[in-house]
Amino acid sequence: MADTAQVVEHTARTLRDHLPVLQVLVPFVTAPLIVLLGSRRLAWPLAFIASAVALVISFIMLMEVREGGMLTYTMGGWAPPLGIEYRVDAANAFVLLLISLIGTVVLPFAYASFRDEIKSRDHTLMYACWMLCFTGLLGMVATGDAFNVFVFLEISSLSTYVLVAMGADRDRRALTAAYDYLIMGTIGATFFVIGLGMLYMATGTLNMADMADRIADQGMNRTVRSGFAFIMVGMGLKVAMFPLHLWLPKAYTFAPSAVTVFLSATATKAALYVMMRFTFSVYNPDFAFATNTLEIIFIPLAVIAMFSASFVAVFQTNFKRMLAYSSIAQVGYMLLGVALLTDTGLTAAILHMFNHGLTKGLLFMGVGAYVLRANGSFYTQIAGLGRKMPITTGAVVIGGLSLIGVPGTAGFISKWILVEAALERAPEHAMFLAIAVAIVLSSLLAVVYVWRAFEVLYLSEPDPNSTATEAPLMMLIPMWILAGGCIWFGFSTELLHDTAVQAANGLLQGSQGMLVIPDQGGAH
Amino acid sequence: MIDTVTNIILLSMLVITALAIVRMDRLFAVVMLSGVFSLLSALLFVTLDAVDVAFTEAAVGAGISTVLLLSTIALTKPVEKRARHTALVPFIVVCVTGAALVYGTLDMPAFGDPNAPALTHVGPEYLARTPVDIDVPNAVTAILGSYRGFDTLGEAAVVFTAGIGVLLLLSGLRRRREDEEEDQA
Amino acid sequence: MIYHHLILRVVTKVLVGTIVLFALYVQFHGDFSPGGGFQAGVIMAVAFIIYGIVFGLRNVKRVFPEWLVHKLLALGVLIYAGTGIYSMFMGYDFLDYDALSPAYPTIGQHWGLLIIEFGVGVTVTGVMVAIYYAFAGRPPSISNEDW
Amino acid sequence: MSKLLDLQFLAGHAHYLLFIVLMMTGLFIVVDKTNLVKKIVGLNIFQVSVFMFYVSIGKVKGGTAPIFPMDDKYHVDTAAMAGQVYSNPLPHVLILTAIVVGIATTSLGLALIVRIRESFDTIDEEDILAIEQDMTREDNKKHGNAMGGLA
Repeated sequence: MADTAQVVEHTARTLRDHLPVLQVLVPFVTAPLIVLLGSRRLAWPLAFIASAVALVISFIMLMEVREGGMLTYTMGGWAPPLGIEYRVDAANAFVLLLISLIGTVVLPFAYASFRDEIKSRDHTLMYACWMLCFTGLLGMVATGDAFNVFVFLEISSLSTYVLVAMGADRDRRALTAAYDYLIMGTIGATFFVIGLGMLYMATGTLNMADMADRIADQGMNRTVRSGFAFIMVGMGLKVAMFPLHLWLPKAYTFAPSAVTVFLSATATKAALYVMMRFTFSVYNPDFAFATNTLEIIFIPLAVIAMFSASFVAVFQTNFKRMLAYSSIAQVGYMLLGVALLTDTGLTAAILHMFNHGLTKGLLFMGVGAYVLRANGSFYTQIAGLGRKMPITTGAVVIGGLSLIGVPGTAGFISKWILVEAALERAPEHAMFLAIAVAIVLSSLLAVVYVWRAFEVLYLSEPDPNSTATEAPLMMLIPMWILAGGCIWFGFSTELLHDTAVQAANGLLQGSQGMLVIPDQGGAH
Repeated sequence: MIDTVTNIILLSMLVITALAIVRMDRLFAVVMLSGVFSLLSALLFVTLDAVDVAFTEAAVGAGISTVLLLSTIALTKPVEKRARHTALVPFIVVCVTGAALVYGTLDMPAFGDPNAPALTHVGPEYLARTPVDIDVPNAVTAILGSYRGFDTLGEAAVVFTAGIGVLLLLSGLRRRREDEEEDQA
Repeated sequence: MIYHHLILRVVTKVLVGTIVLFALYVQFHGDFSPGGGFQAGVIMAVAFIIYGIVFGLRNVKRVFPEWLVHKLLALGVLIYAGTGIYSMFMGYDFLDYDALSPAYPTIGQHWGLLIIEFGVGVTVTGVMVAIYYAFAGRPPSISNEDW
Repeated sequence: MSKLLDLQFLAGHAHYLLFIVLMMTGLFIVVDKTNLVKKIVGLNIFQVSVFMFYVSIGKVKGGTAPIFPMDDKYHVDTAAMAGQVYSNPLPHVLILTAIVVGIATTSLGLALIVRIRESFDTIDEEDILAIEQDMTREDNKKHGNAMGGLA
């Protein structure tokens, strides 16, 4: 039937229309390009340019959706639910900005750090792998198609396993860390797929907006409920939600420094975003309320995580491992914000995601600088480095203060809003008052473990044989950019806070928020 | 009727194979049985009308992954050690997960029910539109390449990731000799 | 390595050609019957793997050198993504194959499917062969008798 | 739960229940067995069982594989399609992607095992755990006592 020419109406797309897909496509194409060229000298510049372009695109998109708009893009021109669709609203744009910001800022640091930690013949493949991880994280956040999330989740996971395993040049335990992560990550991803299967069975579609629409009146359907449980457990493994966090400390401790920086600041956040998207947009908030899963299960788990992980962190002798445990505690704060199921709680969770990304990225960079100069991150090895590496340690101090949540830093803002969110619900039940107190108390534990690090850095006697000098400029600049961010966002709260409120509103509208009719362009 | 009987027989054979793998401690036998498992599942895919999937599963499960498992055993050890721990915790984990799955089946449409949501919403639309939009006989290829082409691009990227991952872990990137000289200079 | 297995050597020589032919059939006939780039790539890789198992790693690397394998596995993904980028430059959505033949969309779709399946086939062949080379290049820890 | 005793329900859902048995067997191998290679085999069984579950979603009673008849010009013969019931091809596509992801994971896992064997000289999880505990103890002796804490 194609023997005669068909008259097809078609409006040409412009560069601006292509922004959502370019966000993912630019880093995506860079990875095979690096391998095809195979040149060690070109690998880093290519990766850096692609990341910077992605950063610019994510910033433009955030500006476009800040006022509550939504960008959609149909892959292959097929209108959803037939084809795959990208949907960018305030929530994803915010997470996309975080990922591409960290990805770009960390790359100069990675250049200096890889030269020290990774065999030089592996550098080309290392950057390719890095770009794939970056692409996977961006892809799973930008997409509006449930199965597409799985595909990009796997791109980022597989490359993460490899990146973690490359720490084996320094410590062979990186290999087992990567293997454990691979097993747990794959179980998580398979659980996610089972959950999707159940959703598909009940709705017959894979497009998130369409799913949300068709699921709205099926709250009592047991297949849908069971699917929810599997999706939560699957993503919970990736987020390192409390009892499912076992892979995290080892993976973060033994991965190459730059990889730890990147993962701690982005990977768990992207998974947390997917969790929120499914909880609130695909299943609507009413469903979450009705089944009470979030309140009954998430809140206790989050509180336990806040205390137990902080407590373990206090007794660590390795700065890097201490920070890894602190990450589990911080994920607890974010999950708590989500589980409060209010506007303010969700705002706090989203803000904390961003602020913690900056803070932990900065702190792990400090660790990387110490590893470069003192050849390790045990407290005995970094003792007294505050005087030998004053500029590095200055940035680490800012990061530490932000981690505790001292006023004037970014960490303070999000924790404050989280306490506010808990207090808002206090009239309902005394439990929420206790939660607010718990947030403050667990922050005191953060004071203890951060203080221990400061004490070691400034008050201990340095090793007399130590030849440590200030870190190279390639490391200092990224560190101070993030340190500047930690302070700037501690004072100027409008931009971030407004966007986070917008994102939380969009998410809490549930399926309603997803029902904006997309501009159906293309030929079909 | 004959379909159901075939399916039940295949499924029981699959269950027997899986249980044999649990019990077996010679890894060579385990790998062979896992190949058998893949072949049986490929047969099941044929009875479920998924010929493309059956083809792939036979090529991947019984072919490539068996080759890889065997090469791994050749590089490691052929016999499994007896575990020293009790199987209680794993057993509980599996039971809880299984119970959640069984709970989910309670509201599932019956197997092959033509009124199931999955068979009435998007699926038929693909079948109706493929001859018009794409005009290829194999609807699976049409969806794979065009309607959901972006997923397949992601799939290619996953394979690519695995490739460079294995290279990083085991061998490193090889280049033509003149390139290598240029790189060292 | 295994120089005395005469029958294996003769049969393999006959088989390899057939396997490659079958792989090409699966690759380019994927629109009409089961199969496509991924399956074809695996089958194509199997041809090289069999050759390597019987004639030794050194010989198969002379046929299909390692550097070429490593270029191919990246090239396939680029072919696929490149098709999509071409349609973007033509003013269509990413991966909209109508752009390949705007006047006859179904023909454009046909071309699109052929090209992207080819890209997938190239990547999969490259990756599978690269993985085989990587595993086979490691010194084994158990000898033939221990199996 | 009384539904599970209803014979008609059981007949319609027997497939799903058997898939669940298979999935759980695979998951049990992953969680219980300490041999690293066997864990990967278990993971494969787990995933393949999930694939079967997916594909069964698309099956229609009396349907055939979704490959259409062709006319002599190699176009789809829509006339010959009339009255024919086809199974839903979408789950097939998803599972094709998932199988590829599965083999990618398997190959990475096996590559890691080879490296682990080379640096720990064992592929048994409990042995590796023992070695790692020794390493941690050594770290503590070297770095921990000086700071008055334990790792």
